[in-house]
Amino acid sequence: MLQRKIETLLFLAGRPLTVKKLCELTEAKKTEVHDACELLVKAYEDRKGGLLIQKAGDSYQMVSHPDVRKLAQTYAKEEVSGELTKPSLETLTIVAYRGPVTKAELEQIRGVNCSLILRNLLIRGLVEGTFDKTKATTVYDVTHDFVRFLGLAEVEELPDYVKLHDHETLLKILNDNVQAEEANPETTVD
Amino acid sequence: MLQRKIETLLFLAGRPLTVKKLCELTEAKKTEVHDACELLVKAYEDRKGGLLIQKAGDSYQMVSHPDVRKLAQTYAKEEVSGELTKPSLETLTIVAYRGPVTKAELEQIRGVNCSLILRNLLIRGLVEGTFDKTKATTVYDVTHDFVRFLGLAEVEELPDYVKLHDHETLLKILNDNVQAEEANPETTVD
Amino acid sequence: MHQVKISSFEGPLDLLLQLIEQEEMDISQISMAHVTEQYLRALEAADDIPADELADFLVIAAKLLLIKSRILLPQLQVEGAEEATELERQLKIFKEYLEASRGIAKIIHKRRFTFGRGKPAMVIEEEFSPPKSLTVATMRELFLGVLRDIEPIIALPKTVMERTVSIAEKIEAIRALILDQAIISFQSVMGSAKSRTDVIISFLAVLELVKQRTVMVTQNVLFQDISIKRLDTPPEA
Repeated sequence: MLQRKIETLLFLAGRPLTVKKLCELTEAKKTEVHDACELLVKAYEDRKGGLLIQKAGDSYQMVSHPDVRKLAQTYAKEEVSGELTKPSLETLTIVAYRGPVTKAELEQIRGVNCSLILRNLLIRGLVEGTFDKTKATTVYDVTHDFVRFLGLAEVEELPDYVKLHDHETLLKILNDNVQAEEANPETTVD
Repeated sequence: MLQRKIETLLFLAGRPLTVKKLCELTEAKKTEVHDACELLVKAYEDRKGGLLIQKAGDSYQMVSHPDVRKLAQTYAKEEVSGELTKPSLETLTIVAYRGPVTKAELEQIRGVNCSLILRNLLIRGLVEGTFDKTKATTVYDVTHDFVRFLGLAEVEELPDYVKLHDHETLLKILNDNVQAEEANPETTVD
Repeated sequence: MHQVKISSFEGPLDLLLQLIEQEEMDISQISMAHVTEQYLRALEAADDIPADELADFLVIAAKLLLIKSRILLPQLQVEGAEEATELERQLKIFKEYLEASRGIAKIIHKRRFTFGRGKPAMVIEEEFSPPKSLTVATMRELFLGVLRDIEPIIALPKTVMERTVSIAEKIEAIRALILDQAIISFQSVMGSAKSRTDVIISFLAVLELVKQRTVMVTQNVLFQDISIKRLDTPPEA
């Protein structure tokens, strides 16, 4: 029943709804809502109908299926621009894999100040920021607009997501590689 | 494939679409569209999900399932009432002081995408959009209802209107001085 | 002399990675040391680096100098092993995401876009519903708040410049790391230094003079036209 309710709400809204909002409206627990949403995502994928349920961060949205993109684009009259500059794409990639991520973490990975690029992505609606009370700073996530851009059900479907999502995992993989190299050194200075 | 297309269109429209309109959009024959629609009606009935495809006269519409009618009503009420968030109030205020203003200008001022907030303000009858031929885009203003609600005859009566409408800070961000300024850095080691 | 051929680069790590890959080397401290001079030359040649990124390029330049000095002059027993390892790790992580971004570009290129509905389904009727507690005084406050939020963004280039200057402190820290232990060794090393190490040696030499407080160094453009002025005040004991 909860699944049916959520399906209705996502249809009516048309826009993304957060798990929190869905909990309020259905008067169900967070874990229940979350599970029901995940089942919906799966069910819509398996159906191969004209629609999909997409996940981005903590919210879900009902959207047209990528297979009917042309028709949907004509009808929605929405301009979709695939043009992203290299720095924008780099930043988006890190936010997609690492989100929720802080600006400091982003800058640590890219090695450059990201204020203006972030502002640009926020304005384009590809990234959104929320204040994280525990970290006492803003954390960034990709939006539904970005997921819609990819045509995936959720960012977790990105290649190598598990490896690149978690910093510790990534460090471990990189360190293991370093150790392997050290066991078999190729030392040539200039 | 035709069924998938029709399903997508009915979702995107969110209102009834005539068979004629569906024929135009899908470039299919009337009998084909009719048959596909009937199959969709049946499929949605059998699924017992949160949605139905309903036929009324010569039109088809995607609607919420009667079983979840109460929830649908709650949601509909939610959309148009309930407290406005601070970002919404901010956007409303900018439209009031700065209107007529484009979505792009609003976003430049606020530094985030404003699509959903604008949508909400439009639904609530607080803001209205008109197409500006010169700018070839929609410009937004607050509605007369809202101005009256504030107890004013016109927006120009807002406190400090003249000063804030063309505030220097506002003009700077709109002129996008942000990236233009090429600094000439001077590194002094002492 | 090795010719540097770098078409365009988006940031310091991007440049560094391109140089290493051009040499067909793996990411390591050795390969980073190997391309240090090329990095500095590429930086010198690029006059279009935006002011807001110059500081970031300088940070990496300083780290590279540290790594190079550790490898070339092991007798100095320069510290900073941790910082060197950190840059190596940072570059490897950057490379992972750079490759991932190419994957994302491919997905976008397939143009499997999806679309949502701009407005609620028709069952929801528009209805005038104003925010009940909103007053014109509140609106004025809100608007002033918006203006306050914009100020730092307009001021951004200026803060970036201040940051660039603060890199001097970063280099100062490295100077301390290297020179505190190495002043004497340097004077002997300098005489024999040939072109391969010219850049690092002159850099370090200048830092040494700075350390002795006999000169003041000013630099208008990165690694160009370093002007050295003798100070009138006597050196400290």
